[in-house]
Amino acid sequence: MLRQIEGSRAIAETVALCRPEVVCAYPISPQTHIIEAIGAMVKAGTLAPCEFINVESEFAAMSVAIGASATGARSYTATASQGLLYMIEAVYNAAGLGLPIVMTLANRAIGAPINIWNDHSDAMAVRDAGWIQFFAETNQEAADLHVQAFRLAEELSVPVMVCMDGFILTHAVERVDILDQATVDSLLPPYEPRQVLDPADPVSIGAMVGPEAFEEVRYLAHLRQLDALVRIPAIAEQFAHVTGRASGGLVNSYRTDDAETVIVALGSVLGTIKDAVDIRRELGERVGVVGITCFRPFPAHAVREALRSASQIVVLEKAFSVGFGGVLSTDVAMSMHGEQHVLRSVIAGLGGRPITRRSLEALIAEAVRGDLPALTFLDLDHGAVDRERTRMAGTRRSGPSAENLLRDRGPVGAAAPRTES
Amino acid sequence: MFQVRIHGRGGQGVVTAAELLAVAAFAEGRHAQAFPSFGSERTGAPVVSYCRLDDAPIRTREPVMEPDALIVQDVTLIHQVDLFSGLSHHGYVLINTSRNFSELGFEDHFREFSQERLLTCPATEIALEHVGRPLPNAALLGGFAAFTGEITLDAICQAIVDRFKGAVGERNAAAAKVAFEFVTNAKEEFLHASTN
Amino acid sequence: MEIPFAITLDVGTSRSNHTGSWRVERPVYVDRMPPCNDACPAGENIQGWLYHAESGNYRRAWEKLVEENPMPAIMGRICFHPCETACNRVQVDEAVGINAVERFLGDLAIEKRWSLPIPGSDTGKRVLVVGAGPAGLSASYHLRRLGHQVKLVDSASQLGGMMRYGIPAYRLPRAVLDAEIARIVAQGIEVELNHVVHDVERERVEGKFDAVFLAVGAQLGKRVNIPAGDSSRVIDAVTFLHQVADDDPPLLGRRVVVYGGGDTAFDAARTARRLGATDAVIVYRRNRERMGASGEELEQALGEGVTVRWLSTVNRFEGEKMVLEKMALNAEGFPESTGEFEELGADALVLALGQDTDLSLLDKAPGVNIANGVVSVEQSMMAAPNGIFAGGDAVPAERTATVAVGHGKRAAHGIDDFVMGREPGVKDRHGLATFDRLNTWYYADAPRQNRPELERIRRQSTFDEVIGGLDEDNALFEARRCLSCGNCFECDNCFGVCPDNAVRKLGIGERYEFDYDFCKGCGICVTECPCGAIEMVPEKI
Amino acid sequence: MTSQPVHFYQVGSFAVGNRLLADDQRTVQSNPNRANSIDSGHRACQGCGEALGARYALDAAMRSCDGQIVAVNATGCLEVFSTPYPETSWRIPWLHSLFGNAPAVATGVAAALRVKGRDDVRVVGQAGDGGTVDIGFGCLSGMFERNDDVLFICYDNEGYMNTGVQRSAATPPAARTATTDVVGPEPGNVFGQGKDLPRLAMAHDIPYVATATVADLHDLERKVERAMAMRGARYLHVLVPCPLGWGSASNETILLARLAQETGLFPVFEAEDGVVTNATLIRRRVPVQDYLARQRRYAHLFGSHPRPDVVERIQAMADRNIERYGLLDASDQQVSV
Repeated sequence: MLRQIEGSRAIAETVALCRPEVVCAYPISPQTHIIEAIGAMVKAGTLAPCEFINVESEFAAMSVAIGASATGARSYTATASQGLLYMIEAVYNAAGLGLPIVMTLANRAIGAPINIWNDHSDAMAVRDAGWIQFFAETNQEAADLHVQAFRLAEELSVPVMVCMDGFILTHAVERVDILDQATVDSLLPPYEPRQVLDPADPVSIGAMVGPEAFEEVRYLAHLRQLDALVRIPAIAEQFAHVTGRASGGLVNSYRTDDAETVIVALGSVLGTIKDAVDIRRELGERVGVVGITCFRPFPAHAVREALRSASQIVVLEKAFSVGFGGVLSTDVAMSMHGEQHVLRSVIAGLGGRPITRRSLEALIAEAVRGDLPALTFLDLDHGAVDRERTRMAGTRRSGPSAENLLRDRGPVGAAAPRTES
Repeated sequence: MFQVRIHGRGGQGVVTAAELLAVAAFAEGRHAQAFPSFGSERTGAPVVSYCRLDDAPIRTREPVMEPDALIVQDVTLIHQVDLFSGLSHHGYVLINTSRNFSELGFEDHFREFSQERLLTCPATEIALEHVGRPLPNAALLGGFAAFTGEITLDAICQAIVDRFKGAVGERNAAAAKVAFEFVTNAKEEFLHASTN
Repeated sequence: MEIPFAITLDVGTSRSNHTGSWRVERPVYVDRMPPCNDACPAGENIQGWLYHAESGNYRRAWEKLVEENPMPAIMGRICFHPCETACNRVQVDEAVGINAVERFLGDLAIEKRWSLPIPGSDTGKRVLVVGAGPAGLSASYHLRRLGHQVKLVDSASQLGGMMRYGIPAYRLPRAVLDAEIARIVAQGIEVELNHVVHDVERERVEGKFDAVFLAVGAQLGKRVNIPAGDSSRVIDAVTFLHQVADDDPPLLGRRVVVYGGGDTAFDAARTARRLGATDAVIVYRRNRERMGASGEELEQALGEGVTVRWLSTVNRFEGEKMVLEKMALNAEGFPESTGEFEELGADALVLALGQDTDLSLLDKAPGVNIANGVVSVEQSMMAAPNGIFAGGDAVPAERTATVAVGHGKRAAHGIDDFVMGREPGVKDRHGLATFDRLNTWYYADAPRQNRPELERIRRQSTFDEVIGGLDEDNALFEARRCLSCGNCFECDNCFGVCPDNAVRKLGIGERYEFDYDFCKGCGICVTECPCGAIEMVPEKI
Repeated sequence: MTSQPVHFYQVGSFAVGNRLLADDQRTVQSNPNRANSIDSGHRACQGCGEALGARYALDAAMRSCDGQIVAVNATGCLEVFSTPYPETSWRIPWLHSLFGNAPAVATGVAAALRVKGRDDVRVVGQAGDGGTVDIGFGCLSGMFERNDDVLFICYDNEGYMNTGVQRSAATPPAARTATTDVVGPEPGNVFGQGKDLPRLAMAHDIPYVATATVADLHDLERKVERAMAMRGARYLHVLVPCPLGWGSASNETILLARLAQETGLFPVFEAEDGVVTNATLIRRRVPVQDYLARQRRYAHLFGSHPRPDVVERIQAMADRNIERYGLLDASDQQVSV
């Protein structure tokens, strides 16, 4: 049913349609609205049977999900940012144990400095954990991906993380078609675990595996992820067939057919980029966009195919590896190995910095001109940086940079966004 | 696309206002996108919310940089926040106050603007009278409907009563209607004054 | 289920990992000699019969008991129970009341008319047993069990020897004595009473006996030269008690002095009290600590009004006046004269200074060696190579009924070997189960249950039995106080405490075995075995 | 002495088995068909108290719920020595996730069972003292606070033995560990630190908290049974001596556990709904030095430079426990049997 609905609410209702049996919740912005809504549904009895467990930390949340999943229950949780890092040991563990947990990640920056706003640092911090990671462009896609995530996770015994931009999507009220129960049931059969804790058929799960088999275990996990590269498009296709809506898949291309410059990105920023691309197209610039929906496993082949015709690839990402550069860029570069492309990394939107259409247009123009350096930080306030560096050079006890920058800038709040001149 | 930016403080229903507007627009068959920009989620802290209205799907996720309309729920924010940033000279400005622009000292700033798109509305007073609490958001939405014509009063009222069940919804809808009347009258007065 | 590779494992697969290879020492089950058994002169398997009594299987317990000793009701009264002195439980609280449980079983057997085991199949061998005291009766019984024919002769008119003629009825009721003797005789023993053997060799040859067991006892009361007036009544204790037993007590008067410090002296004094003596005074030349009789007996005698003059000797006895000399112990603990005298009014003097054996019947027996008034014997109790064996008070040993019973048994086995033409077997004796090998924490605190005593007033005038028996509850409780020193009693501790599940339980009575595939040799089972029945031995590496 | 009812048998109530008791009154461990939840072939050290404690506790739990059990295990010795690929010693459904999350994983298992209507299957979480009092405490406290239907068992060997004997918050004062060396004016672990987890557990007002040792199997099994008869969060803290970490002889594992109790250093008690309901009285009180002197981790208190002052402080701790829990029966030194 088509509704004007908050993203978090859409996720909560869709997850409920997936009939989760155990949901663990620890509040962290901007994930709270999702678990609040599920909690209310469980308490009201509209989502049943389901155990909703208020845990004492994200570490416990993932741990409860591990226990529940290993006991054969469809398990779900949601988190963000620091919460993901706090549970990271369990995140790895869930993947290592091959437990098909589904988790929503309301993407948010990681402190310090503490920051509640959106970027992708959290998702990137666990990209090697062995989870499948989807990035949603819209709330519609985020909702749809959850159905596909459960299906995929349980088919392959791999946990799946659905990443959606914190606040930008989670708190956005927009049009979402919420599926009906019958449709979801047809897409998602009951959970049949590959292994389960059962007194009637006891096994020991979580053995200590030494050098003699550890690499094989990891390689098998890798093969399962490669299987996912086949299953993800198939499931998306089935989803489209049943719902009449294209959602998910590996990558999505926009106006790339004749594009010389292609921008690659993850998540909700793709919408703004598409607007910018449309405008630049009107100016005759041959630009296109490739959105990567499935970040892990990384669809190297699909990315290569999508970018083959481009001469310049601009990877715009909301996270970066300090001391080096783009994270996604590295993966794209690996995928394009052997091809002759100019590859540019643009770091943007860290800690909730708005990525504006205007800035993107300027970026595209610069790229088309061939003036874009290998690594760019979009809308970086170089003046502030220079002032701080001067301060640091001048006095040993220069104090904390974050606070210095804020003081420089004067009072801010959730004020009107600054228009970059 | 019609873009609205709403300023206020935590607890004043700023985010809800944008959501109600989006829901109302959706009900009228339009595409809409409402989202907030939070500071820390505390009562009294400055809060901004946005709402885009369009006949086509909305893709952009950037904050509303250049609003077509500005709703200011708390004019005291003028001292903290660049309230009018990005506003074009043809933009709508609806301010919750019982004073007028010149009494607020805004005359100079808006000298170049379309004067018929600058309005104040005593939404808090209306809310206190009809809702019983100083929550100006519903009244301002009623005023916004009358002011811009981007949405109907009926859609606003329906969104309000859908969101707030029972008497609370009814009272807020009543406040919206009163503000709608107030703004309608103010517009007429302005026309009357300018034609004279 | 198809389990994931490596991370998930099928249960119990670790059994393929034989951790026994880590071991440098291995535990082994052992049996050790419990101190009670070790101390029992009759060679009873005390722990063995207590084991059955613990579970209330008194019949089985009694049967186990009479495998070694056919007179538990008697022993349960007159044995001075060295087993209890040796009992390890002394170091926890008090000794297990073995003697009381033995009596309980013996009395129960009499009451229930339980039979002794059926004699062994006839070997055709004949054995003459001379003397029907504890040694002779014991030997006869065991010889019958071994299938030999037995002729038991005694000079007295009734069977029992010193048990009848030396031990007063208040300690050993005659009904009990008669019942246990009758049960032995019923095993098919030919008895001839009032038969004095003058020449044992002649009787052996004429009777065509394959062997002879001499158990003639020590029937002659020792006498010392005490100046005494003609009118003074002096009698030896053996004679005195014998006459009482024959229901023909001598008249001793009101004031009776008993000279001596052994059990017999006390028996005589206590008997005299019962016969009407107002004063029964024991005169003993040493002090209380050096007295031969048991403390128990002393306490009972004192309780009955017997008095004791310590460190005194009878110097002379003239008419109704007895002169005593005070003694002092020298540095070696021997009494020495002090030259100090005192007088004591007395009507009679009973001498309880020990007994001698009349061995004149051996005068013509070849190969018998007599030294210090007793017959020398080998380990098998053989006294002469032609088949003469001897035991009881007639051989060098402590003169107690229990020792005599033990001699009887040992002689029976010696005779068996002899008549069957076997070399005497050498029995391996297990090492002693000492207290330090026990882990007493596992034993519940359980105070000893004591037997009731007869009221004092009745003890001064009648020959009613002084010490009562335990009731069943108490006997059971007492039996269960046994620590089973040195021998597994299947408490499951080893089975339970092994961190490696390396002990197999084999079922009731079958004990346990170690699974050396998995035993890492930690030794917890040894430390936690309550009774010390496991020990570690080095692995051969 | 009046005769008392005969309800003790030969070795009384303290040995593992008793041929004179009816089957249903015997310990689980005496049963040849016991579950052996953790089976032979595990790689625990010789004389491992934890291997023993785990079998005691789990076998008892198995009996009390007819074998319908799922166990969750924290990282630690017990986990490492029981499940090195390709062998596992467990005969029950068993899950190991991480060091610090066993209580939460157990919560998840319990939630899954509840949602599936499998009330018959019970959940036991287990960890060493590190996984319980230190890294796992947050999750444990959360599990307690929610009163999840989990019996959590801490096998306390008073240190991080798996990693080479480092100090934990359960390491007693003066004990030598690799991180509390015997140097300085206060050799070994310092006084005045550490966590008393049973009391912390009681502060959550959960239905059941108990302590036990591997030295008193009857007591341990009774407590497991009591715990298994209840629902909600239950906590059992079992002292399991570690020959490696304590520097004790491998055969003295149970002996040391017994001495820990009989000195008063390790109070054995149980509590329901936050209130102590029962304390196991000391049968044969011993001074702490009898306990300490058997362990190399306390060797620095004796030897050529003895520290009677430190021993005295430890004795004072024991005395304090004795007073706090009333571990001595003032009227009668005899313990009822």
